Amino acid sequence: MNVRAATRVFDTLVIGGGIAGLQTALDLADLGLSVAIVEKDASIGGKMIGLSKVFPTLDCASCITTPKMAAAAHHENIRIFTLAEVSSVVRRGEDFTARVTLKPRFVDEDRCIGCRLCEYACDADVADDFEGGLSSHRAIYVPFTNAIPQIAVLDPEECNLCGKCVKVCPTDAVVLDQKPREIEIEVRSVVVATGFETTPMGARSEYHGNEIANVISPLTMERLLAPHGPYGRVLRPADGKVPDSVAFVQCAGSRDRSLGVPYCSRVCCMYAIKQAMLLSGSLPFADITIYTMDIRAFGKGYETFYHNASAMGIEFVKGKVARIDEVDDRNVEVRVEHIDERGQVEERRHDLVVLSLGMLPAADLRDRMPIGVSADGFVTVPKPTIEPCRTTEEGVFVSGTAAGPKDIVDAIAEAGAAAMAVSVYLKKKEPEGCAACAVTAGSDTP
Amino acid sequence: MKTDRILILASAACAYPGADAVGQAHLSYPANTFVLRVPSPVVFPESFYYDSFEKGIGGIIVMSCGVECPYEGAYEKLAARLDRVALGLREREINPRRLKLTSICTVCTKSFLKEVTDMNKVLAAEGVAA
Amino acid sequence: MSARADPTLMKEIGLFGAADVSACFNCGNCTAICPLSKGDTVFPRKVIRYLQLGLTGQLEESPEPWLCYYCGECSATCPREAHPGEIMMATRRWLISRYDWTGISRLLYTSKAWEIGLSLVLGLIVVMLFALLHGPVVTERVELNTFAPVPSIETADWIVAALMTFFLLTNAGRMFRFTMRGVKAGLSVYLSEISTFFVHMLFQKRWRECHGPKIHWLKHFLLVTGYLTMFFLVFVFLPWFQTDGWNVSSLFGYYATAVLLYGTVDAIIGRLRRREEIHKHSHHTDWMFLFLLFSIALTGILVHVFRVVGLPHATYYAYVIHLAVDAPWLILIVPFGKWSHLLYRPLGMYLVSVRARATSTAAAGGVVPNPV
Amino acid sequence: MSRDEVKIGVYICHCGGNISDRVDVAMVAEEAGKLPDVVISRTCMFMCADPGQELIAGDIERHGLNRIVVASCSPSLHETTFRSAVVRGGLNPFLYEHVNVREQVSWVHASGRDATAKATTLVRAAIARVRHHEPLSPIKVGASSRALVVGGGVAGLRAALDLAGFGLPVSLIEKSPKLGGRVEGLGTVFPAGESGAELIRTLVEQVSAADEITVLTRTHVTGATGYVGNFSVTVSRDTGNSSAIETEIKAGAVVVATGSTPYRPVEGEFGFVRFPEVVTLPDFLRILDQARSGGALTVNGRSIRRVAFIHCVGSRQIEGIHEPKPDCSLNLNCSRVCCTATLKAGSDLIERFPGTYVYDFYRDIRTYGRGHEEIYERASADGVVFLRYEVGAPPQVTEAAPGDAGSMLVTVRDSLTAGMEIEVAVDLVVLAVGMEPAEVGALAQTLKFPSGADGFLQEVHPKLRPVELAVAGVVLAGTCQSPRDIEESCASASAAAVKVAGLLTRGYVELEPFVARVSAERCEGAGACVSQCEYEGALKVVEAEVDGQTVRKAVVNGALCTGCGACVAVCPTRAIDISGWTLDEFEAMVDAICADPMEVAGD
Repeated sequence: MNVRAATRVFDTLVIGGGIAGLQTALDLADLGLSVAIVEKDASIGGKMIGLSKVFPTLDCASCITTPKMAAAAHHENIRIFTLAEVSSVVRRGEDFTARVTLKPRFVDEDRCIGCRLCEYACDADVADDFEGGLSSHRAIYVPFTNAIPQIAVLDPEECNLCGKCVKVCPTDAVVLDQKPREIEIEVRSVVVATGFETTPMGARSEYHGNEIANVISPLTMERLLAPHGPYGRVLRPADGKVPDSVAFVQCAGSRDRSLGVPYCSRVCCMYAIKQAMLLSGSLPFADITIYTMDIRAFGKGYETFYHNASAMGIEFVKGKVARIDEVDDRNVEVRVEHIDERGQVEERRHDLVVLSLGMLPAADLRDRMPIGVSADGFVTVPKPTIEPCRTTEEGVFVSGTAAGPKDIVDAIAEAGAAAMAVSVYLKKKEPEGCAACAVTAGSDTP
Repeated sequence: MKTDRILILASAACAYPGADAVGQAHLSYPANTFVLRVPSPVVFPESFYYDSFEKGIGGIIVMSCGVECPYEGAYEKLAARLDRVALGLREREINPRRLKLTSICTVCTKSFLKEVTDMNKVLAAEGVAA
Repeated sequence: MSARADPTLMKEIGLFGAADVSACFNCGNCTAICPLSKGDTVFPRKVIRYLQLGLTGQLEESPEPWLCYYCGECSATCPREAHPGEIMMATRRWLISRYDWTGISRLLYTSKAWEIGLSLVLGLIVVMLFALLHGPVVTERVELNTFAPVPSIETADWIVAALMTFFLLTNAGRMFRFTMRGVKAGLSVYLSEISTFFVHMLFQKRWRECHGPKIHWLKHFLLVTGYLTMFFLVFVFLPWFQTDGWNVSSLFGYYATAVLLYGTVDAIIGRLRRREEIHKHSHHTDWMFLFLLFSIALTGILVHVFRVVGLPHATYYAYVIHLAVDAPWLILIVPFGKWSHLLYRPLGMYLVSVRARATSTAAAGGVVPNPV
Repeated sequence: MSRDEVKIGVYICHCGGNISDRVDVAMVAEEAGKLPDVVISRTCMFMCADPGQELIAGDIERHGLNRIVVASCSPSLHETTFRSAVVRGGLNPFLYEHVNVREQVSWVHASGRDATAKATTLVRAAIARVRHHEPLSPIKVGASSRALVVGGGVAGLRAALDLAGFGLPVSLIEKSPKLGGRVEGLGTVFPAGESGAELIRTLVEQVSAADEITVLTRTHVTGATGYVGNFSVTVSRDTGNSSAIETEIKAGAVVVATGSTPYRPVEGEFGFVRFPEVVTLPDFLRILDQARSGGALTVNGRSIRRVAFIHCVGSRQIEGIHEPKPDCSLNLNCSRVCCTATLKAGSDLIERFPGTYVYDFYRDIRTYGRGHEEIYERASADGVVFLRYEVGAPPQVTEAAPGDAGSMLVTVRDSLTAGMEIEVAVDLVVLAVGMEPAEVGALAQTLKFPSGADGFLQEVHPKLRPVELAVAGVVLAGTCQSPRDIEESCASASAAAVKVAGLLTRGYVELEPFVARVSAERCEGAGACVSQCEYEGALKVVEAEVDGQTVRKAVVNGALCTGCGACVAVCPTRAIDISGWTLDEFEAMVDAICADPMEVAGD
């Protein structure tokens, strides 16, 4: 891929290469429109590629995500910029100019063949964020098995400049003095698909999420459950013990005004139930408890999924966990009012506790582009009912969780809707043309 | 020659997704079952069934879409053919219960399991271990 | 027989200072965060629930509001910002008004005008009584005991004390009846648990189980010691205490006024700043309580200072004002107002332990089948 | 193709453990590798990921493979994925065979040994079959650029507008006399409190202004034929004077937006029908919408001061607890919108008629969407009192004694109050009824639409192809697929529209090449096949000159043949077959299945 040319022209800029951004881009590209995907990480795939399996079908997440990633990567109308961040989007007449910062990868994208020889040669170990910090990778590494592009990236913070990678690279692709570069992308429309981050583990001090090793985030649990994850099986982080008792604490980062997150994050009930089901598959004798205020299994087939989980013996306790403490043997104690016919306060011990964190917007674009953002931090959608993907700015659309928490099914549906809205908008701007005539592939396409 | 192997001829529109649904629900059934995906089981001539038993297949379950069949008249033709095959099996001294025609929809997981269980019972009665 | 929901109680409790009862969505966080909430006495949610449903009877029977010391942790962590701590506070006010058969409590709590008006009337009565009945005014030197002879004051003291005790005891009797509805306990059980009452009254032992700094407990404990000291000085040792000279009882007087002043000033500043949960919400009765207590301490000091310095008029005026603020305090706030928690709280604790003992005895004796 | 030319590549997917947890994939690959003509036999963590796909493409180039077998998940998920990888390697996509070792092996067999043995056998069968595969080309047929949208509710309107906005001609049919569907009767709608009627008016105005859209109201489908790109749908238009006009609409694709209907409680369910004070939520919304604010709400002349709302009526049902419908079905699922709609109705009621008391009987409050939790908070702030019931102990609705505070009593074991039995007196009981799919009718019957256990139309896959029906060229919009709110209905409608736009802009569609073909050598022109064929014009016997003699041969029209295979079974000379699904292939697979895998292992 050639990323040296200064200016590029596309029909649409999609900010974010997660599942929503990819789906929007694919739908647009299938209509013959040219699309630039700008992804801040080293690989596209977003949060979904890090998940183990997905509800309610229990398909592996990779099996859904990777084909879409591959399809985008191979699509003739799509250009992907990774390690790239949009620093500003400015309206110029009918069009937009986006300034994009290409962060240094320290590896020449055109030359790297993804052979990983550099990775094998590197001595510096770095905690692997993709694996929830439970395992490590080298300072120069291919982000993960299914990453696209399959190109190495070097972490300058952790590199000890030994130069081994430079020596072993068969294609001389390692460039230790790479600098950040700015490029401009000219587009006729923009889709914000910047996605979400989870509520911080330490958001609620009574949960001691950052202090107790056996209190983990749901994304870490996803990695523990993924068969190709850090341990290849479910062990608790503090001491590698196989947990006999696992608890999920719902609404640990949502529906809580004391955290400043009053809204429901929409996915936590279902991912907790899913993780509980997967756990009971891999640890058949473990006791699994889900502490919850309301179970929100609202989607197609979700209630049956929830019902099956109950039938499998997963215990649902109604009550918001108030306090989590570490007790003997690195076990974890939760205190909760069990709201049932007995109505008692219970202190229950578990080997491992998962905080079902909520969703916060991943990017605040207010200062970078002309776009309204609501009090909850998500992109404002002025008419959500009948125009769910339109933003306050004409020509700028939103896709997926950038417009509020959503599960994968809903995010993908909305991504398609965003693509439709974009194409109708572009059509209106060009009354004489047809979609096929409007194709203006990246100007630097060889 | 008689084995416990069950051949399942599953219509691509209904029964095959139905068999997938059994998997998606993580239900369980014996592994002596071999599902062949076919556009419609109407494609098989009578000889296909006789030959299959000859080759050593223990039982055949034809899982069609039934009246929901996306192809005009295919189910009726299939049903008529299998009636004839049943007679032919009797002539050949093969227990006609080793051949079963059934309709399986895309979510008929319970019926799928029942058919497999029933056929295994037939085979067990025939003296073939399931 | 099912309990009938009554939608009006939520509005009623609002008059006592709980604004957010309906905001609660029954997650149970408040109950589980509270270290005092355990076993059979779980709160605040249970109390909030009775309020939401308007279960007046159940609420009257609940000793739980008296078991809460309002550390505010429940309010700080409430996901709905329903202020459960303040709801408990308001429920205590409501309960005081329910225990009170005269209806005065209700007037004080639900009407600022009545509270201020009644206080002023009582103060004026004191002033008028002095204007009409005071003893000779010695102007050469301070002779307080001549101006206000101890026997008269003591008589008045005892009248007030008798009234106060009568109302307090009859109200406590009602609390007892409400709380012990349907509970059968023998006299021996009552006697065996009696120490609970005094331990909690004197030391607020349970408060120390609350999370967070123990300073709130300490401050309150000092305030109670100061208050009780003053109480005994005035009601039991008045002839020694109210002298024109200095004696050893003055030492106790110094201690009592010092902690009362410190305690009230500290609370007033806290309530003005509204930083800590316990100080975020102030009902008009809270202000009246602090104002009167602070005034009592301040005027008491003034009387003493003027007397020691030798300013007869100032001493006599200060003394009249001192008693004018004492009157509403003793006649309104003690039996009908916030002060009464000094009695109800340990009584509640006592009754809970009696109830628990009675239930377990009954269970052990096979009278009531063991639920486990 | 002669045998020595065949070079087979076999790939076994771990599926990240989904398969490899049960199946010894290395052993399967090893066994496959021992078979003749298998040049490459590998395993891979994720075959469908880019590295897996590139592996296939690369191996084809490196090793000259000309047959590919992948054993992974169900072909419904990734058969096309691997076909495109095969194409990238420079091979015809139909020289590929897919083996399902996940849904039909690793997920259904508990024993790893059995699963491995079966997977090995299935891979052997696939290898036996793939030898017979021949290069095929899709059948390209011209497509109508018109889209037919069935249903004029909010989803249908949205889809029609999107397609028209993209420049495609649209026929929008609606069975009732006017466009708008159910949204019109909802009063104000969440999350923002806009008027439903106003929203519909906006959309209908745009639809009327769009030249591309032809609207037919009072019109329903009576039948449909054809296939993607060339559907022919007959519709009947009720003219109002007992005669109906039948028309035929030719369309390249169909958007199904037939919507849903509210569940109608059976008589006696929470006192429904038995007491006039018991109404459904849609009825109540209509009453509320038409009432004038202030004072007390009046229903049938009675003034309403206290109202009970009961959630989950006809939703989240459980076998053994709920009474099934006459057709033995239960609605197991959540109807998704009723919680927020109910809470909003409660708030609206109190705010518009101050002094009204509202009780809300629920199982779980599911205000999941953006702005929905705020509606729950608003209901709380307005003083709605919530009571929670367990599924086995629903609230009881009975008549109150004369002179009570209300005419009805609702009694419940309230799990929020430690199971205490609580009773409330009310003037009106509102049942938050669930959603049921509306009757799709002749369209679904003639085009064979699949539906799920819940009766709603079933998409191919909720994430991979969420708006597409298994019938190619038919997409789903709105609540015909599952319960959803207006926002979600519009999102799915636009997502459906974008698929149709992608399909119809090219002017042609590619059909699968799996149609009948005749071997000229073997065909003797007996015509048995023709008598079996149900598709007019798909198969006929023609006379041809061969070596100076007039012979009769069967001929297939690929665009009309559906590939059902009815002709194949009856040919006395085995001259006719379905491309890609030949009898030889099936027989080869049966042979492979019958061969004892243990014997093979000992080879």
